[in-house]
Amino acid sequence: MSLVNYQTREITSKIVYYGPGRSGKTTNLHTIYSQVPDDRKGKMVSLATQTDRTLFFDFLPLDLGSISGFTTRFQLYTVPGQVYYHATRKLVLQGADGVVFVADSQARQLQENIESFQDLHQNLSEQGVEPRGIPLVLQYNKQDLPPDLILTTKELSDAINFRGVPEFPADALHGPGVFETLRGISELVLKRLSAGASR
Amino acid sequence: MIKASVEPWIEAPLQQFVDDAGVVLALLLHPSGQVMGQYGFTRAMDVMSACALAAAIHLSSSELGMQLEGKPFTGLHHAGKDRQVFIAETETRRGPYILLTVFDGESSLGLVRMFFDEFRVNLANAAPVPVPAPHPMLNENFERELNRNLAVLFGRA
Amino acid sequence: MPDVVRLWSDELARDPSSLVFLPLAETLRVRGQLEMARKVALRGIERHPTNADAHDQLARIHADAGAFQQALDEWTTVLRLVPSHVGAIKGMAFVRFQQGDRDEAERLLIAAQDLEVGDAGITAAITAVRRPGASTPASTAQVGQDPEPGTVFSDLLRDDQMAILLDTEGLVLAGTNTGNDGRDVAAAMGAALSGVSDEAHRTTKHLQIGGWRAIVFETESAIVSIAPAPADGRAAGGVLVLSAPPATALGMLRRLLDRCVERAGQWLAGTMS
Amino acid sequence: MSSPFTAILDAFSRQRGVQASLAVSARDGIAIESNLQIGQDGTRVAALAASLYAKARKAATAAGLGSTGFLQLEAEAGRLCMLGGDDVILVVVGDPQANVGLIRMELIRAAEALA
Repeated sequence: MSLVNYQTREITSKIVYYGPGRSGKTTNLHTIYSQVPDDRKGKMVSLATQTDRTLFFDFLPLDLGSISGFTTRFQLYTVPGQVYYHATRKLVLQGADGVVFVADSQARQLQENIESFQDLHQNLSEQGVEPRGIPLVLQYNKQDLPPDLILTTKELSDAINFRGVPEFPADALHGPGVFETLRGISELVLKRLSAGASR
Repeated sequence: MIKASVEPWIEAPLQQFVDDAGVVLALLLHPSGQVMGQYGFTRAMDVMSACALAAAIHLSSSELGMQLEGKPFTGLHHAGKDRQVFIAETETRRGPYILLTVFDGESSLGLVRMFFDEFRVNLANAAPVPVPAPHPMLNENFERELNRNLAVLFGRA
Repeated sequence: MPDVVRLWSDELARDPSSLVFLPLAETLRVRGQLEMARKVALRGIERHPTNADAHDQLARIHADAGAFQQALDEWTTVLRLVPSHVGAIKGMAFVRFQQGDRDEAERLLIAAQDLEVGDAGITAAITAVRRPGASTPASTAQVGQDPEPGTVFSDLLRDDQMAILLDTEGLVLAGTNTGNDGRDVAAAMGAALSGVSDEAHRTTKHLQIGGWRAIVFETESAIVSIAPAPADGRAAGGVLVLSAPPATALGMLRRLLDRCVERAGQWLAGTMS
Repeated sequence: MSSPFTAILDAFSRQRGVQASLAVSARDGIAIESNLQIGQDGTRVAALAASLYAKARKAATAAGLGSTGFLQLEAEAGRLCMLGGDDVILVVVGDPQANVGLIRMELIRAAEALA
């Protein structure tokens, strides 16, 4: 549910980074946080366990500046990836305007990726959201790992991207692909908002 | 100090609550964590963080209530040394909203609860029948503007 | 005390629809900055054309500036919006009195008294207009100049009793209060105690027990009693504070409070003999 | 089950013109125990009375008058009388005809008993 304030001409949208545990969702936010100047971001809030695994969510408010005369802000959330945080994932997903699915490119994580993607679809459906309607992009993270450990973009695409949504190879830890992913989801969310298809 | 609301009908009940209860901060948010109206914050970014956390606290305490009592807890009070926080849900024909308010020794939990009860009624009465919101007309070049803004944001311009 | 004019001006700049223009215009009026007060009130009316208090505010500014016909026009608008607006009726009475039309002034004051029974200020004003040869005060800002503000309550009080009249911002209008060291502590006491009246107002409003008449509280070193100030003129929204030694009988203190309020009304109306 | 306040509040309720008597948490403004006639809203009385008393205490301290004891708020259609300390405030709601002198004496006696 993007909020549009016509009085002050502001748009605020919620984007959720979703994916299996340790796929790099929080790393995406950290990388964004480290690259954006202070006056364009809020405090990054991380509700994490002692071992730094996301317990509830990470949250980063981001000011994208003026677009078509609207001050545009994005609220970036991550969900906890571990399977047992199912209820929390559902809560964080509520009211999302767009989803970035962060897949772990390691070959041995393929099954977790598929299950998490199915979990996303199920949670959206349970919230009355048509999974095929919501803006979604895929990020294949950890592409910097040795080739023998990871699947290629093509292989991952064949396994997960049956909807044919925009997809981005990435190395979230070092930066490549993070910006492109955010740009991809931003475009889809704003395009949908402009077309009036927002819930 | 920012006093703002996303929709005009929220302003009067929220302002009245702030005036009556004498609270320091007040924030009305959608359960998804989006700010609907606020009083007392100075930075839009702080508002968003507060909303995200308030929504999370509310949702998780609701869930906890479901697990312990079979029904959601509807209000939460946290007493700090100098400041106290009260979070509670209120229903309107536009759907549920959450009020987060922070108060100090100038007010009290009793006053906040009492005026929250009035706020619920005032907000419900003020809420217009939902109509499909007009969508913002982004111009044809919005993608170019977005790309330029993001490039500036990431130091790539 | 912070400069309220600057605070309110900033607030108005941030939120042009704020009702803060009302106290801002009033403060400017009291300070004699009538042109600025008029502009603020007019801008407020543009945004809140059906707000009776905004028109009342503008009327008082006109009256202070001697623009009596414009003041009457504004107060007529107020009464169209809120027929029982006592402030407007009293204001019109003031203007009629200024214009020498004592009969009309008295008629209006009696109408105001019917709406606000027991208002000492109105009673005092009626007495004033009925008095043969009563001089007309030159403006609402100039009433109550005589006697010296510090001595307004002197003849009512014993040496160990003190009374002060405070305006809506807690500033002392009349009376003195001397501390143990002989210094006048009225201003400090006024600033500290005036907030209690806001609390009293809120309490009676939300308990629906009518307007508040008095607060009396006992402290270690004094019994303090507070009553609403007469509702017209500079003291509107302010309070009268009376303090007496701890042993004072509450009933006696209460009656003395009433007499001080009545005296304040006379002083504000410029009718103290 | 009776608390330390039960007998005290009962005694107030027997007085002519008394419509409610409450023991209120001074910090929270929430009623600990109350004795209310029909139509009296204990939640409101507790919140507002505690706030008024707190304000008066602060003002008295700021004005250099020391600690605060009995307080009465007189309104057109009723009156509130109260007395308390850091933890508990005893509040009595009376109609305009209630005998304030008696209520005051009873409040002072009750506060001493609780102390």
